[in-house]
Amino acid sequence: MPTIPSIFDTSKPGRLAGGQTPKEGDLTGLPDALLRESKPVLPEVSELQAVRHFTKLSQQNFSIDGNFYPLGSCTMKYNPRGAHRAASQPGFLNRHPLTPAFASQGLLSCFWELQETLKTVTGMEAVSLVPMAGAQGELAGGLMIRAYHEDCGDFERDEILVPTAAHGTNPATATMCGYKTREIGVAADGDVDIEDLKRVVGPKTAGIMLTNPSTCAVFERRILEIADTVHDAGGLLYYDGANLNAILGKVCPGDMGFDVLHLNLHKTFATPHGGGGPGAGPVAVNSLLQPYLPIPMVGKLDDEYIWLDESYCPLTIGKLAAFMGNAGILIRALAYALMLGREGMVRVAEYATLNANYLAAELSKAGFQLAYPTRRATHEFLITLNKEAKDLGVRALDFAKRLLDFDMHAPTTYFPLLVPECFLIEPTETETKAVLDEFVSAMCKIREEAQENAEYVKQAPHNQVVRRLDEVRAARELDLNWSGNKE
Amino acid sequence: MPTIPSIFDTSKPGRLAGGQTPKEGDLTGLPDALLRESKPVLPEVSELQAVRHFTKLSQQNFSIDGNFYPLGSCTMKYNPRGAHRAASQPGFLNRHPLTPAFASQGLLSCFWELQETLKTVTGMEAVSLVPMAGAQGELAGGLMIRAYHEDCGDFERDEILVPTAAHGTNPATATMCGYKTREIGVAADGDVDIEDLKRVVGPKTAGIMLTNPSTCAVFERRILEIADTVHDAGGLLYYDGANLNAILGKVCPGDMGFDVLHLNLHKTFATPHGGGGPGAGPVAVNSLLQPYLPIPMVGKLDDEYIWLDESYCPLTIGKLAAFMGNAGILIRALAYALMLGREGMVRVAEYATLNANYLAAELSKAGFQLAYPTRRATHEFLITLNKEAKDLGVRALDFAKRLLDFDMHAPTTYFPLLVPECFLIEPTETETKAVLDEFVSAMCKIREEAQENAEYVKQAPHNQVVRRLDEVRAARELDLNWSGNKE
Amino acid sequence: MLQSIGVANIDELFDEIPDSVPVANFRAIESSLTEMEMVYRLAESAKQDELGSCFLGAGSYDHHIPAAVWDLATRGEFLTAYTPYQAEASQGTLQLLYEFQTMMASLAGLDVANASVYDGGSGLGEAILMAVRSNRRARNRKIVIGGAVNPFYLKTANTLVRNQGIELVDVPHENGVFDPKQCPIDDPNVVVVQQPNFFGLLENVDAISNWVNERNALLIAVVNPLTLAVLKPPGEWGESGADICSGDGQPLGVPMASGGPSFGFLCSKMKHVRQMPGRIVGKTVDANGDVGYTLTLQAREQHIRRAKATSNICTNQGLLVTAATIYMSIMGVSGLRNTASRCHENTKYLVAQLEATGRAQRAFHSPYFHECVLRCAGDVAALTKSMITDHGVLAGYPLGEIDESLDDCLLLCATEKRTRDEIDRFVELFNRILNEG
Amino acid sequence: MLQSIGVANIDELFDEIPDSVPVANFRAIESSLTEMEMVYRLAESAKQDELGSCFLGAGSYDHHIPAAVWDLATRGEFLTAYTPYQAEASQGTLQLLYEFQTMMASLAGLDVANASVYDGGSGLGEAILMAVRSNRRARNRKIVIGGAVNPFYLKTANTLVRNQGIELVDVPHENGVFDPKQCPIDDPNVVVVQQPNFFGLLENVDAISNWVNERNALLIAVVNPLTLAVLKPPGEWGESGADICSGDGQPLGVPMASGGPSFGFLCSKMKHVRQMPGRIVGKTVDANGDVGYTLTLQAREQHIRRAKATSNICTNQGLLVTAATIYMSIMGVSGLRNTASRCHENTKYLVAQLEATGRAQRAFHSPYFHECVLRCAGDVAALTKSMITDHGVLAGYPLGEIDESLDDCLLLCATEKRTRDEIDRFVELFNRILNEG
Ligand SMILES: Cc1ncc(COP(=O)(O)O)c(C=O)c1O
Ligand SMILES: Cc1ncc(COP(=O)(O)O)c(C=O)c1O
Repeated sequence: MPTIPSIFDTSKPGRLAGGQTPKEGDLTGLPDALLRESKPVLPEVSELQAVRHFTKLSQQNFSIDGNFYPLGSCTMKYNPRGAHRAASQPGFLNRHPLTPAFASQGLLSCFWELQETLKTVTGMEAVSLVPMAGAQGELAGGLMIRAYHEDCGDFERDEILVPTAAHGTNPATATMCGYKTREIGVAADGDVDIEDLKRVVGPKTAGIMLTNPSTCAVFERRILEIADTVHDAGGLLYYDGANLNAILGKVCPGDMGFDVLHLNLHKTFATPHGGGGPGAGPVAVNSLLQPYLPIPMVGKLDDEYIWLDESYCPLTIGKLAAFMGNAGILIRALAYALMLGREGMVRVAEYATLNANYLAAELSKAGFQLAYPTRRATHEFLITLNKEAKDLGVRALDFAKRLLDFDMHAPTTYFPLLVPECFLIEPTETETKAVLDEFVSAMCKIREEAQENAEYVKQAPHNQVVRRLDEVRAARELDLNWSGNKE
Repeated sequence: MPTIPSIFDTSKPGRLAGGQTPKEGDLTGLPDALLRESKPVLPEVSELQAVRHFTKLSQQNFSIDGNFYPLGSCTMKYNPRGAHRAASQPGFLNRHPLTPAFASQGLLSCFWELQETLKTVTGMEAVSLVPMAGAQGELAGGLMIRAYHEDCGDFERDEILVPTAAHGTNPATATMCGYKTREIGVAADGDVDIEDLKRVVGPKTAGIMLTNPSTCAVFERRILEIADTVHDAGGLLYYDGANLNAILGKVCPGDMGFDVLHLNLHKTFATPHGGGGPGAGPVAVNSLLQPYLPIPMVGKLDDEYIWLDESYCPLTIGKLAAFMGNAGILIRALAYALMLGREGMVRVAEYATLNANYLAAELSKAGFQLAYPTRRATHEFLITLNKEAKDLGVRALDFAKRLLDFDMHAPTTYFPLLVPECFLIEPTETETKAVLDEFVSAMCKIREEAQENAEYVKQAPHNQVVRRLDEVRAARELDLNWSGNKE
Repeated sequence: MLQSIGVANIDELFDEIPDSVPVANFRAIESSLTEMEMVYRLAESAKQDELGSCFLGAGSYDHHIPAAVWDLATRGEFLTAYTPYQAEASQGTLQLLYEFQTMMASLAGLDVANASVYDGGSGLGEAILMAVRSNRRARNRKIVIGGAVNPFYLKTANTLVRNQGIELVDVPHENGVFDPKQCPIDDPNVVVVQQPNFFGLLENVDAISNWVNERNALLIAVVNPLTLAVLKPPGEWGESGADICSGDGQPLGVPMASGGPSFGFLCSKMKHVRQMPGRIVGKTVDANGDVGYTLTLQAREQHIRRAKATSNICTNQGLLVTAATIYMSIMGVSGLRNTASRCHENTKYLVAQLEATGRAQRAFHSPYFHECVLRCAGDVAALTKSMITDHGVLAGYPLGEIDESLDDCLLLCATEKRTRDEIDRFVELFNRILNEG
Repeated sequence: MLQSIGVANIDELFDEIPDSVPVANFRAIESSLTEMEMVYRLAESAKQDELGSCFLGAGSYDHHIPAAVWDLATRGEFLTAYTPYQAEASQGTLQLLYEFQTMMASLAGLDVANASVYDGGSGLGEAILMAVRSNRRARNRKIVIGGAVNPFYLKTANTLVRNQGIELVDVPHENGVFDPKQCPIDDPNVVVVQQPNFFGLLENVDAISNWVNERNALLIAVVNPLTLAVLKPPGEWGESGADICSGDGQPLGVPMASGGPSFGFLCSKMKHVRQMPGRIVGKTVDANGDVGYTLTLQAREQHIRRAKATSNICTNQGLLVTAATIYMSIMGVSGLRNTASRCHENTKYLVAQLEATGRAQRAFHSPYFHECVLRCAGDVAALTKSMITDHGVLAGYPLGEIDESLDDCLLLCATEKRTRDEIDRFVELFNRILNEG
């Protein structure tokens, strides 16, 4: 596959897609000084040229629809086309966001139903669908924790605790909430180091942010003790729902002592990741935090659905989006939930866990080192390629790049930071055993290659559209947009 | 890109796409002897497996959306996505074919409009939209010619004349109409050999089938003389509309003496070819043949659109399709016609002709041999690689296969049969000059390669998913469906 | 570009067109619309015709189609490719067709399938031509049409075959089904029978097949491919099975779309394969010995054999075959089977409810599958009209349109898409309208 | 598989979950639906809300989207990829983002663009945080909101920034526009101004920009990106241009879809790039020296910099950016320009016709573009309600909802999609309803 010239390179001044160009409108009367003089750098191509360009570009992507994509923590499972279809109906797509509620009962009934479903799924009291991704859910959660403490007259709490293994969005969120981050250690078995927690928790603790299963890919066994410890110190517990897939229908975060959480609908509820987004990160809370939920939510007044705004929620942390968030993603998630049903939800957790444990077992038998060999895998697991790095000089990065040549996306690499040379591997419930077996073979094959010719693996990938890219140069010699003259 | 195992190889008994499997229905009461016992060979895969399989398969195709595709006579131009969208509206897609006309006024008005448009485009009296491809249009035409002669009490005419360069569907159609085919020669300048025509035309001549521009890719200059000759002998003229793209808005077949014709809407009106079909081959006739048109057509009674069936058209040759033909293709063609408008139609012919003449000129300058160097190219043109075959031992087939490695589809090869080692090249109006220039470069490059290493070109393609395929073996050791045991 | 060609303007490129041919006059054609304007215009037409529940079958069925089917089939690489002449650049389409052939042949219980003809109607015509060519022992060109074969298919087939001296002989049904013993012709060249037949009734296909076989005639089975997930496949009818199986692929993932595009399919025993019309894909190997696919047996086709070809077909219905292949892959064995059996159960329920109103009863008493004829106590034409006009419901096919003796009969089906509520509402409307009418 | 793991059943795999945590109770959740049933159910909801012509803008606009845009954007390879962490296997998305950055930066007349934030509202919040981080010379954390900036954006931004001690100071508009001379704060850290502003009015951006610049403050321009095809780009405002430009990409090929998903964009001068939140793609070379693309400047981001990151954003709105990039490519210079100017002409026509009824007149007299405020002689709430309920028409945004002094005002626009007929019908309805009301 050849590399593809930029669309600007195929542009020709004056060329246009005639069928898409409306008749010019009259601009007389507008002040000259406010009008554009320079011609923007936009493609000037025919519709066919554009179609061909983006068709070709798309073919240079790995994706769920084309590849095994065991990217840990990201839950790259099948995104049902039916959910996409359901959300793409004209009644949804053409709805203006400011259409009054009385003329939006269909849509609002969907949001209501999703709110109710997510309450059950999480075991919490109330849900707001607004946050547009996990990280925004975290922000909402942090702001609610803050609002709660302030309402309690407690202004001293300015620390959020996170395990060292936490996802980067957790500490970054704490900062955006005006908090300081304090890290707590992780024990050798992957669980939070409770002694460390007890050392740092105290009157300055606003709350703790945890995933469970954790980002070490194990179930945090002493979760109830952690909850008691933090609660006893006056802090609140935030559940980062990125890993909910593993326990869907098994246990609820609400029963593990959490006060507030977000769900990543684009993970657990399988909405497509779109090469970076969009997602949706609804937040769920217990009754303590209910007054602070971000607006708008959907309420029910007699038989009518209404928007709950400031007037109904005077203590809300406020708006997080110009309108109501990523409505279309919420519809997709509802569609997925309806198709799963209660039986299907449990199956998600079971098969995701089965696949991960099987893959872990097979890799381990094949001689790869599990990061937590005494532990069950959850929906994902960690291996460390530290030995391979030391013995063969071939790092996790090299394995990752070489996997691409086997037509498989690499697992998440170097996360969490505390495990050296690690792969966080999440096969998901929608892959077959045959695919998992192929992955094991590929890993073994790469190790063999490394034994014979480490350089070959270190130069991988070999069969992609490009060879290994120079990221250092990208950051040092910034080239962030096309300009004809540069080349 | 690796070859892809058959979907049956990834099947596993009992696996299914749960979201697509309705609850089983009750079959009690049906006679056992009439029920199926054997399990059909159908895939048993998850929805993801199916999606991934067909996504991968699709990536192994050349297409207009991905490639320059200068397949002569096939008019592989851009298929506007808007036309596809317009035809995919629920009101069209969900319409049952037996819905009465009074409840189908929207659809019928579209067909009426298309009939009217095609009358203007062809310069004929009346149109039937029914035929589902060019070849079926030819059949309808042949049957109308036959019906006409029989109605005139003229039962002796049992021959259809076609030029030796004619498309295979022409003689094959003649046979299906119960006619014998007589070939007439083509002169050295590409025009029909009129002397030969005069020799064979006579009282046995039912008609002649011609394209213009012809399959030799030149405009049949003495068309009016041909028409007079055939008409004088009592025969009728059939126009094979496959090449109408070249003269759209310039001249009409109806003005060139033709009595009946088909249009290939999937060519001239840019409906997608779908890897083999569907198409639509409406027929248009002058008043002589109007009574015989295939049914149903759309008529207008006062302000209401109605279906014209046997009761309105007692002399019709009858039905050609269970319902009304390829309705969805007709809508796409109408959408395309509306977007082109009268200005756009002329532009089609002009740019198609400009592109072909430019490409012919450039190839000729680069030393390739035009089949008819004294003639204008039409929307397409013929080159012969006879010299290359003789001097370098590299045939048209080898050039064709090697072109694939340059990410371009090959032109039509070895058609028409009378020009040795030929390429029939049709760039179409939707390609840019840059693409045409690339084609010339690729051709020159391949010739260079052939000069240096003929074997390399003869072994092409080199960069496709498969190397050159053994067609002889495919026909000799027939393997027409998968059976697990075979492998 | 003009300079390279050596002309002064584009007009010169057309200078070989004789002046005596008048310049085209396109004034009657409107000026160009943008896509936005075009879609707006056609949307008005499309919306005008939207209707609600469909209880009409008669050869075209309102089935659920998984969203993935057309999302995949309309990928540019499938949608905008031509016939796979350059096999090496068309492995996607070719492998898909090979998989399609496998599925269709297996559903039919026969050896081979082609890669489509236009539709069920023209498909029957091609099947008859194929059978006649293949049956060299035959002493006449008489084709027996056994009972209730789809009348639209028959008309179409007749247009296609009659100019080759082939005669279709309709043998009327006996109480809805074909009884070979009543057949006036004892030495047919070919016999055509449909299962379930046009009335939804199940023919006694084993007996028919044996009868045909004893006469050295060929048997063509016309089928709804979806029903083959449940019904005995034609290749297993009687002692030796049907020779050829044809039908329309619409039930396999193709929208009704006013009847087209859909696709016709043909399956047959291996011994007839050289008489098969249309494209056929074969598996082969490449220069490295790796598996690949290519069009094969092209010597049957018009582009090689010309006047002696097995058919004039060139462009077929490839995209619909693509959709059907994806549909069958997603649905699989259980999906297809359950869909067929659920259609049957829904129709049974519909029939029972309608009979319970006392205003309708089954017209024929043989077992039916998936579709059924009901004799109604009232004006069927008025009923169907009112159903559409007042309620947006398609109430079945009024059989009076093809047979006067059935002018109080409706051919009805309720596919898997019809909910209980829709059926109940239909029954209530049915009762109410006939009551008032 | 269980055997390989060494467990007897799946339940064992969950044995690390302490028994003290109760088993989830999902009884309240319905049993599973098939795709067919699910689509049926959601179709009922979707149909219930369908409306006709839309004259409502206020941050979300009903534009034509070429069919090709979403046909391409929803190709599985774009739709179901993750963030392009493995650059070599994600060149499609990465090159597209690089092209997007080029187009956006150029539209804004600035040096760099990121690859999206969530929406226009949160985008403004991020822009403010970014500006405050970048403006190290500032002596306070006061952000001047100059006049009629989108109130939904402001509320959102406020939620995002107030916990970092940042204060948004609303400076009321004068006759609809921002007059810096009336600004009570003379040493703002950052100034935010919207062009065209929320009322559709054109701000005197050159003067504003110079005023801000003289005070060593940073200027954030909030814009509708479509209008930049016609209006002076923020980078060219005044002597030195705006520093940061933010807005919502919805007008660029994204359906209104109830407000989301859409995408927010951020562009800035190069000197602020290290404070930019979100993904940024850079061009680089591979081991062979060939061109390739990769995420870059990742040291700004949460996964590297954690608590010190420029934002917590991780998942963004990539798919919408994909659609917008394809939209801008198909529309090109002329398409975008003509769309913007046609919207303006349609709105001008609408305004003129409404004024001609004598029942409406412009509320403000500065020049407007694309959208306009009309003061109506009658009950605006009743009007908009009747328009929806009786005619399925969205009649604009009743400004009383955000400002009581404007409770007889409607904010209206007529995009390029509105035909003359639709506008005329609207004007007639407007006249009739106010007449009756
Ligand atoms: C553990 C964890 N927490 C939080 C997030 C942030 O979620 P999002 O990307 O939706 O903002 C992610 C996802 O990347 C994650 O894996
Ligand atoms: C010259 C010519 N005639 C007839 C046909 C037959 O048309 P169709 O393929 O639509 O049956 C073709 C197309 O292949 C053609 O090129």
